[in-house]
Amino acid sequence: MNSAILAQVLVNGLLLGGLYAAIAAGFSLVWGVLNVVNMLHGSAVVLGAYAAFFGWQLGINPFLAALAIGPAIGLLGWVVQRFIVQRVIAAPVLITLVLTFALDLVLNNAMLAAFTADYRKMGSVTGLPPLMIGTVSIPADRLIAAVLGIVATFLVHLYLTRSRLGRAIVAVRMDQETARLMGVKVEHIYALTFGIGLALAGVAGCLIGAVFPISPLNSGGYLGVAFVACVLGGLGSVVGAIVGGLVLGVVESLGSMLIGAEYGVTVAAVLLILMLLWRPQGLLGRAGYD
Amino acid sequence: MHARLQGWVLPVAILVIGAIVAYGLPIALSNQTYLLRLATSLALLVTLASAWNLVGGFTGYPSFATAAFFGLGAYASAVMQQFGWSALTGYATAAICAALLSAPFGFAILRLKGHYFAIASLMLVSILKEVTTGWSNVTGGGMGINLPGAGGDPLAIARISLEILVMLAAFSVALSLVISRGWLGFGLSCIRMNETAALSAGIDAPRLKTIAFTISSAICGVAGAAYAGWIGYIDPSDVYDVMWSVRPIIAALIGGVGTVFGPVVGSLIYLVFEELMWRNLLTFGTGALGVLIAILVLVMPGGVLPSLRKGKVS
Amino acid sequence: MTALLELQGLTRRFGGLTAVNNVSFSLDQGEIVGLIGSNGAGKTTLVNLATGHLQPTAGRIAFAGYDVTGKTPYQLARLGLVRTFQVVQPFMQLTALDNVAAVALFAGGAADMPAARHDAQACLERLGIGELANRLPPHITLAQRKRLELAKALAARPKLLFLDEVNAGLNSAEIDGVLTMIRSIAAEGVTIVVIEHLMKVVRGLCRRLVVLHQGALLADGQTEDVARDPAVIEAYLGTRGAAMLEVSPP
Amino acid sequence: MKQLSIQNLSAGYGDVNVLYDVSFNVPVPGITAIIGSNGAGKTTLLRVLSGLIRPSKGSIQLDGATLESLEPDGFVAAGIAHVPEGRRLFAGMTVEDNLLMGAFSRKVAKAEISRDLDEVYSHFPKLGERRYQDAISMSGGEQQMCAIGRGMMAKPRIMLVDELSLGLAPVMVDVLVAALKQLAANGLGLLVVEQDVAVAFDLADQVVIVDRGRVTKTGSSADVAADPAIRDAYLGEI
Repeated sequence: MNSAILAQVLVNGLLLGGLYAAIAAGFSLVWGVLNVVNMLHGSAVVLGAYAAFFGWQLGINPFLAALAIGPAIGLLGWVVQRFIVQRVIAAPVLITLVLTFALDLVLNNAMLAAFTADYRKMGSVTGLPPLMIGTVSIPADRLIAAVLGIVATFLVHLYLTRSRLGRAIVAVRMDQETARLMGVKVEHIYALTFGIGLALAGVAGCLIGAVFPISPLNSGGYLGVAFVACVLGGLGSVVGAIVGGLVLGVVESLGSMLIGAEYGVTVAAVLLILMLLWRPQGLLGRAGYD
Repeated sequence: MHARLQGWVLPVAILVIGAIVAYGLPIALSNQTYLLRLATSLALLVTLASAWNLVGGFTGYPSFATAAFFGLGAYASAVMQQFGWSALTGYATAAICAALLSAPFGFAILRLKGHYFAIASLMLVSILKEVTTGWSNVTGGGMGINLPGAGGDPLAIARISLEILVMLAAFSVALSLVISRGWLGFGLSCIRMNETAALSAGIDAPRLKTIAFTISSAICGVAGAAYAGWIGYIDPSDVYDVMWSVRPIIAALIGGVGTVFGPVVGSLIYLVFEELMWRNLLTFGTGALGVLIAILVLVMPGGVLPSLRKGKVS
Repeated sequence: MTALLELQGLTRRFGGLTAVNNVSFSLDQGEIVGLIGSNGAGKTTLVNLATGHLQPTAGRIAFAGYDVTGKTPYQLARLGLVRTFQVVQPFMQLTALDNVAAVALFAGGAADMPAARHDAQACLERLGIGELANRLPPHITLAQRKRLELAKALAARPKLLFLDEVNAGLNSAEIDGVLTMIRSIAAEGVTIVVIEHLMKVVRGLCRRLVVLHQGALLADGQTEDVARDPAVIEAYLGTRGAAMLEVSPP
Repeated sequence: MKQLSIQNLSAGYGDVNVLYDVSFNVPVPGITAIIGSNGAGKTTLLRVLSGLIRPSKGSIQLDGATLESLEPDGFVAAGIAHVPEGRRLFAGMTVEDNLLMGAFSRKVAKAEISRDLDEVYSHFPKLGERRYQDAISMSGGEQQMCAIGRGMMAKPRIMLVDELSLGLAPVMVDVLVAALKQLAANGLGLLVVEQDVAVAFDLADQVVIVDRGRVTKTGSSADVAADPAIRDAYLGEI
């Protein structure tokens, strides 16, 4: 296995990792702050991808469309949390998992009914030739998508650490009752966080739609990615999601080359379980952080 | 002596009633295929829900691994029968395979808590599904397996399957009652309430949790084998469907997680809802199921029977 | 006579933070030792290491002559190395009797559940809360829950008992009650380590003090000497604390 | 005379009642200490006075505004800050971020907020030195300073402090007592739950004794200390 192929596989992995970061960041934020594992997350990514696809058919560039699609799906997230998830917010793990699983059944099957299961693909978005570095070729669309994925994630990180509401989100994550004592309305923060989480999923959907074929059947795969990258990076850590996404991207593309693409999920799943046993707080996370 | 004797009466009674129903019901329903199907589905759900309850209810660990061992059992039995072994050997292999995988895997992931454990257990389902699909020369991969016995008289198969699954359900409930009354159940409930304090009280939590997980998985494996015999054809996307993990949880939630008879009552109520829903919303089937589950979870997280064990273990 | 418990170079790090830093001391049968130090000095971490709840980064633990480093809490509990918790941790849905019976069954060597309940009732009566047998923990007072915690520790037939701030939150009268209980347990030959902030309790019980400061051993000696040690006064006791300790225990 | 007036307050958790008909006033400025054994209801009282628990009966008034039916953010807006038991600083955030969270409910210009920060740093110089350090990596005493500073950032009229000295080295408690006296001198009203009776009498000018959910005695610290019945029940240690 000479170095040229290895270099290409690593680059492909990193490009994939940029998208995975965007998928995982929103999921990790919701899990960290609301202690809710949002099984709906995969379908939200698919929804974003279809919205971008239909926009593309109307001639709108998916990367630009993400600026509108993200907030729109974020609003949907805000509504779902405020009127449904909030009712079981203090329930045990089992209840919130099964509830969001049921909501995913509804959203996914609605999309299957509306869009059918067959795959759709956008043509080249920017039309630029691939970037060549030595023997490694980097398709323009995939590079832009990966970079935008990481940028979107980092913007959320800045929001969390620099802004008043962002700081309140972290405060609610760390000690909800004491955040209340500071005058924070925790229910509003939950809805806002869930909205940001799904907005990021929507943006990730647009980026993926620009590069890969899409179908409602992918939602399980995206959810798996969110699980693994989020745990790799450290629960609740948005920056950790970037690291987790990149590591997963590289491991997956190496794995599919060495073992075969059909065992992709197994490679990722085994990596997740080993991570959970060895460092549940993630590569970056500090012990006892979550 | 009195308590010890009294302790065994109820579990034995359950097994006897189970045997009577297992023998009588197939004859009573003899050719009504719809009722036979409904009764067999109920027996299957009671088995899975009661087995899940050992881990999710008694021990308080939210497991989503039921579908993994259910599918593993179905394939273990189907593969054995494909190579000419009897159905009975198939069931034994299913139980052994499920136990051999669940013991080490359980011991590892039972060190995790809450969401982490739930996700790790859910991941096992996708791992086994992918490995089974990939190992096509043995499992037939995506094409699935037709069980040798499938060609026989469908009514006879339906009746035998009902008999087997009713016996399995009775065994599952009786065993869960015995466990709940013994030292194992007492230790598991201490672990559920406060694992740190349980460790300090001298409870070997890792061992107890693994025992519960292994018993539960073995029962699910045999249930998978029985399901394969009943349906006659299996493929990975059917037997490893996550719904096999979710339905038993919903049933236990409705009936009362952590109680012995909650899963039984919950299974009946859930199946009534599912049949009604399925009857008239065919096109949007799974979506409607999602709405149903969401409503059930939002309305009765506490469960019909007292959800958590109140007071001391009798 | 070998020491009952021997800690050698015990260290535990959490990432960059060294919570317990190379601590060594030993305890002999029948001693009542005070383990003091300000919040964050590493007292509870040390107890967690000694009782198996945490694995040490470095160092060795010997109990009754055997190396028990790395053993689990339940193995140590069965050997008689028992602890109470700083924040009381009862089994909320079990009655007081069954809380103690659990320990009697799994650590105290009771043959079966009826035997465990029998031993448990004896332990409750020993702590003066026999009449609370069928009450659930949420429905008894904090002082009674502290005695329940002591009863659970007794049910494990302890040789060494770590009492982690068992008096926190009690008023003077309640504290006196608990002190008499501790003395009667010690009188039966159980070695006791008292982790405490209340100087009144430390003075009343302990002839020997081990002082931790920022994870390291600051002092280990007779209570009167430690009370006059300038390093201890400056780091922990302050003038008021030292005065409290001056009066030597009865 | 400005004060927080508490009239016939009863409260509890579900059906378990903890506070029975509690009435007393907290003068502003000034320091009032609450003593009594745990389980007597001290912490529950503070949680009612910060809006975390809704009282079943009775009223809470500050400058004519009635507060008992408000959510915690209403209490903060009315000028009541709460320094919780165990300090409970926000992990994963720096000292400064924790202090800024104290000012969350104040919708004022950034300049004013940074002026308030400087005031806290002048009051607690050690916090200034460690402003960009993780708040929970500091020692117990420094964390208590930060928690008090966080309360100051809300510019309250009344500050509730739950268990000032619990778990702290006596030498640090002396520093914190001096700091609170300084705040009272600057016009703040303080209600401090204190388990160490000696510290309570040294700190407060008014003392309220709570026993099994009832106020058994209120008065100036001198009068209460002189009362023989109180002396042996609580003052055994001095």
